[in-house]
Amino acid sequence: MSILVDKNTRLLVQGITGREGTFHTNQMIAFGTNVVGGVVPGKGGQSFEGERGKLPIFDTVRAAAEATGANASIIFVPAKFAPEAMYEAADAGLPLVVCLTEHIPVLEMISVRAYLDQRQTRLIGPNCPGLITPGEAKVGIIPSSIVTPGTVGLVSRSGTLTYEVVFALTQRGIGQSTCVGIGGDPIKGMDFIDVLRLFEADPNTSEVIMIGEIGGNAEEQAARYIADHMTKRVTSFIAGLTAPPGRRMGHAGAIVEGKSGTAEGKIAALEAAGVQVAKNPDHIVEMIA
Amino acid sequence: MSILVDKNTRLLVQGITGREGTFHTNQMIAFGTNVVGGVVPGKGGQSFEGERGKLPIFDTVRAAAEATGANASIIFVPAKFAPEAMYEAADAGLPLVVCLTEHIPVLEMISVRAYLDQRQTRLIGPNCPGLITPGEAKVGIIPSSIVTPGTVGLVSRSGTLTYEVVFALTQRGIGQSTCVGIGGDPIKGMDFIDVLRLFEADPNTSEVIMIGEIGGNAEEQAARYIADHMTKRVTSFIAGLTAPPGRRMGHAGAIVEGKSGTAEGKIAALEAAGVQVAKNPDHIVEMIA
Amino acid sequence: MNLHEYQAKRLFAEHGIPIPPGEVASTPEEARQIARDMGGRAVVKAQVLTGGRGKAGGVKVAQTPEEAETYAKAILGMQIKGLTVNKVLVDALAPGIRQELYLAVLIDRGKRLPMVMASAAGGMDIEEVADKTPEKIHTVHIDPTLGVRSYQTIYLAKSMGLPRELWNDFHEIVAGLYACFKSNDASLTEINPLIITVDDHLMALDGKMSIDDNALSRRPRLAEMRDFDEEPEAEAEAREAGITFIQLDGNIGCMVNGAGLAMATMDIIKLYGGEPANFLDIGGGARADQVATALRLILSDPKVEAVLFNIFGGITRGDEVARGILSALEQIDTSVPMVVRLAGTNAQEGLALLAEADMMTAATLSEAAQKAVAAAEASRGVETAS
Amino acid sequence: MNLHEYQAKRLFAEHGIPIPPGEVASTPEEARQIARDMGGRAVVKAQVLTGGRGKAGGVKVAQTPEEAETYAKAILGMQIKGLTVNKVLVDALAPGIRQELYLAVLIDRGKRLPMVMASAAGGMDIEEVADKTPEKIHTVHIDPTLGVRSYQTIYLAKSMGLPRELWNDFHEIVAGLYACFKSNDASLTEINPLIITVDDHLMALDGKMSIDDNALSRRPRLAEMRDFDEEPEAEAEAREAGITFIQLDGNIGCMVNGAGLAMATMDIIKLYGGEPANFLDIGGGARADQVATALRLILSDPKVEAVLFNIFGGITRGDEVARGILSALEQIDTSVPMVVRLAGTNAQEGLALLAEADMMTAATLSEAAQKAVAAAEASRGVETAS
Repeated sequence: MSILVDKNTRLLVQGITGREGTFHTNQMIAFGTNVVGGVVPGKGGQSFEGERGKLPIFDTVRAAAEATGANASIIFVPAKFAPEAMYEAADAGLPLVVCLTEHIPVLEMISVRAYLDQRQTRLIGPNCPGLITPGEAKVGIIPSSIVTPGTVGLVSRSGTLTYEVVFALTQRGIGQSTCVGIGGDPIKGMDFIDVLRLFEADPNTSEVIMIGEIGGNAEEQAARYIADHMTKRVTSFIAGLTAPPGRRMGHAGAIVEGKSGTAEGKIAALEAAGVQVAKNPDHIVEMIA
Repeated sequence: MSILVDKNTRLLVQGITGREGTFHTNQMIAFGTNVVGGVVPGKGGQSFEGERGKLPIFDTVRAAAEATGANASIIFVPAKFAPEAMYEAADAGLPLVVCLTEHIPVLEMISVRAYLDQRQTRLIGPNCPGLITPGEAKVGIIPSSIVTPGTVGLVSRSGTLTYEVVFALTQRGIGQSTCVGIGGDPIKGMDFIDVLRLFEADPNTSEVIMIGEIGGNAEEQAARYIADHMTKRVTSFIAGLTAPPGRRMGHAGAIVEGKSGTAEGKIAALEAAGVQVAKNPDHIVEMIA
Repeated sequence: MNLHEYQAKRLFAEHGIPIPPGEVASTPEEARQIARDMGGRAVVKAQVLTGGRGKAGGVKVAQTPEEAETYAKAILGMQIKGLTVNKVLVDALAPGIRQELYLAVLIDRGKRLPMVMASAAGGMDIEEVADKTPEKIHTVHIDPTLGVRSYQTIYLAKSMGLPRELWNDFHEIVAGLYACFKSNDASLTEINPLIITVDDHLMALDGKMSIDDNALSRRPRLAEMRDFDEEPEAEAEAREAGITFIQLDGNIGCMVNGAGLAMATMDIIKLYGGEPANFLDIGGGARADQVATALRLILSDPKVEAVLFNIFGGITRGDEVARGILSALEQIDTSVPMVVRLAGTNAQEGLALLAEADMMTAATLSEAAQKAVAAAEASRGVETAS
Repeated sequence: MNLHEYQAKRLFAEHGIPIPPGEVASTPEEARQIARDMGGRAVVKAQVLTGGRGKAGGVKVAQTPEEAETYAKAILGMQIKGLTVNKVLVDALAPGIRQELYLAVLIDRGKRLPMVMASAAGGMDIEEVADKTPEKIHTVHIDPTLGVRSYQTIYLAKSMGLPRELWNDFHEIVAGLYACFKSNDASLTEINPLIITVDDHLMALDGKMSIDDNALSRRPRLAEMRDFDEEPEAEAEAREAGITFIQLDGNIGCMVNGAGLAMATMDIIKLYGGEPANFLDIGGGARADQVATALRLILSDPKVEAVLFNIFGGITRGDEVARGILSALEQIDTSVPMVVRLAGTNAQEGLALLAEADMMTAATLSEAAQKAVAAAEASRGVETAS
């Protein structure tokens, strides 16, 4: 048990022949993910020569899904083509799409998200490290070596900060059910609430760690959701207490605008919802151990 | 009890100063409908001089809803402006919009419907007579004199054919919970299934009459829905057994294309779902009496 | 509203779809001239708003301008499924055909989206293909906010087995056909066959296009394309009077308010042994002049042996309709028996007026239909006897 | 990326929004000439990418061309919030102002839609208006597939109390501002104030526009508008090296891979008594040359008393990063103490390499931060002592 990805995940890789696509496809397969094929327009019929064997390449996601029974895809294509790849995956009816691509314009993502909202497709990302269910499947680039199976669910807007926390858990022998990196863009697919809902319903998740950062109000909304709907313990860390207002801190979504999106506001909202918020990510492990 | 409209309906009339708008607003008020105001861009601040008193006119649906607490609107504007009126009503967050306007192009309705699907607004129509809950509220143009309160729910793609059946019920003393005319256009708001679902859930509806016609496959889908989900008895009549293929029988949606959309196919599907289908609308009353 | 092949193809060409050079001729001489201007060899095609032109001899390949003239002479004036051919399209003969494909854009009501339908089995009746070999038909749905995406045309091209070199051209044709569909408020744009020529190009050999009648008011250019010669005169007259009228083959004429009720009335006529002679929806107002026009149209059909009026008064008042019928009858001299059924608002008053005028009345639709069928039989008996 | 007022207003004008006639000057003489060409009276406005120009004396009304020259002389070269004024906009003086309004288009993240924000309380800080009198701010959301609808602008106009005669012009301005927003991939287009002149026209007196950095690659024209003079040199250099660098005021420099981890590192430095001197995300690759550039940028700030490296090896391997740091240090001569914390893939190998080179290392982020703060204090002690 876990959320979103597991042994039953049948994964397509959109952009499998690119440098990143090739490297991480091999990594995902090595982790045990059931990668069933790749999609590269114009290269249908060719094969992906993986480290552990060949995979079929298709021209379109739909043809790939029809041939392989795929139920998820991961997108490794440049920003210019990533929206098209997301439309295609959603149009093919895949229930889960993970987009790692960064630098997609916000107005593009507004259109993509509106398109997805009319369909049954869940999107993780863009500009995210993907997700991983230790012992079952990895769809993304979270380092395989830092995870271990267990019952702590983790959801985060950040990449390496997530790794930091996950690795600390693993070092202390605290395993994870699923770790989900939702990405740092302002308009994205699944947000904290969507993932929290799944963790709450997942019998194998005993408690949740939520890692937020400045910008937007997803953490405040999550706080309300936690107060109203979560029975499982949530522990949190919010990055950016020292970030100056008006400056984008790397992520397109990480910016304090006026009085909104501050770390202080987010921490206060979470604490009011009964969430323990660590001042230091190193302390999270102790707080839940 | 009833569906969609009742004593709690607070109705706005979009296009209240037009000929149709004025006439039917007076009719609806006379029936007992709580009409709370009208909307005519540029005429905000003026009054509608109704037969039973004045009503405020607003420039926009949103301003009207904010001022009156309206929870429904009915649209009496020409086809050229009707899509805009539907967008406006949905954008203002009204939970129910009834559009009587006919001759709206199909491609326009595809856009309107897609817009509505992303929101919480239910649309009845376009090109429909609206709906009526006897003794409570009428939102549309179904003649007030032909209905009487009771427990039979009625849903129909047609106008006068509906009146025919409702009137026969009333003459035999069989009252109606709500009568809903969903309209004869190929792309519309609520379809049979949506209304059947509400009737199934409505404690005051004991059984349902469904009146269909040739064209499309809404009746076939309804048949599947009835078989799978309806516990209440459904009785039906399908118009168009004698309609020749390839000719549009008045309604934009009433056309047999190739082998699809025939009355025979619809009747067979409904009968297979356990629905009694009358050969003659006059017989429906006897079938349910 | 349906367009002629030549009209559809011109609109296709405006959206970048390759079509053979061609011109329309109304006389055999014109046809010869066009064929000559195009180098001699040509296809002469009847322009008529129905299918089955080929089987009816309405499509001929001419090897010389003189042959084109001869064929045009034979085709012009020809009757195909009751419609007269007034124009022929003279198209340059396409280069050799390697393969015939099918391509169309239409509305999928269920998904509420435009849909592209493509098949490698072109050149034949697509309904038959859909029926017998549904696996040969490939579809994609178009989101109007996104338009045709290349992954969709790649999917279709691959499914149809199109060679890779034609994918780009195929994409342009699909995108063009959809743009043509959208910008003209079509309910159908169809190319059958879309051919692959021996020199590996795609070309639309035939074209079909239906326009959403509700959109004609905002597409004046298309409204002007309506071929009035191709529309039965009675239907055109009805349309202008705001009445929906469709001529059928039966013996009982009917006049009803509302499309659904009109269909139901036809069905009940049949149920009681008659055959409906028409579909006629008089609309919501049912003014006296409309009633008169409608009645005249019904009676202009010599097969009509009885007329059934079925009016459900809602907004429409029964007494007003009765007066309309009476005033119409003053203008029209007829011995065809009529049965009037009025219900709803002021039905009693209306029925009283009509009874005074010695017309047959009925309380229910069933009764009205039975009376009309009986009256038709009686009038037939009279005619046979006389 | 932010645009200058003059750039924003030119783009607005391209979308039909009325702006006062005006030109940009880089010298006082140019300013005089522009003012003279416009009839003498003019507003001279500092073009600098920050707010509060007025309070800083960067906006002056000149009654004569000579006065315009004098003001331009005073303003050009002025420092406003640390930025040097290199250009002034010389605008014709607007006709008398009847009322100042506020109008902007921005993204509402929560609703995931562009939003139009309007207020009759223009000419002041809109955040203050929003804070103190939120009822004076009116908003509508724009569905990108529909664009700005007239019912939306009527709602705004009515809510702001705009006279009926201005509704049409207001609609055109809102629609233009949204079109400008959309076609330039803006994250903000703002007019403050939008004035009603004494002769009852609407005009954009000031303009502000931010562009989505992620869209610059598809908007080359906007990318060219970037004012490199206005960007701190270090940040521009970082951007070109693919590093995200933001200069801050603290004493501990830091170099981190990943934006979230970089922020967390800054927070922890503060938690243990230091102040972060910068935000620096070295990105995913962390190549040796990038590490070197990043280190040089950090050390170019004289306030930096210690540097903290925090690298979480995932795809990035710790030993590679360590080699990058070592090779960077070969190129840079510095006595600033450095603490390196490596975790994840090949962290042990990396730490071993660094320990050999006699660098301070740490196992956890907390430990690294504490060591860096202590080292900074020690180095300050050394400096004070020396």
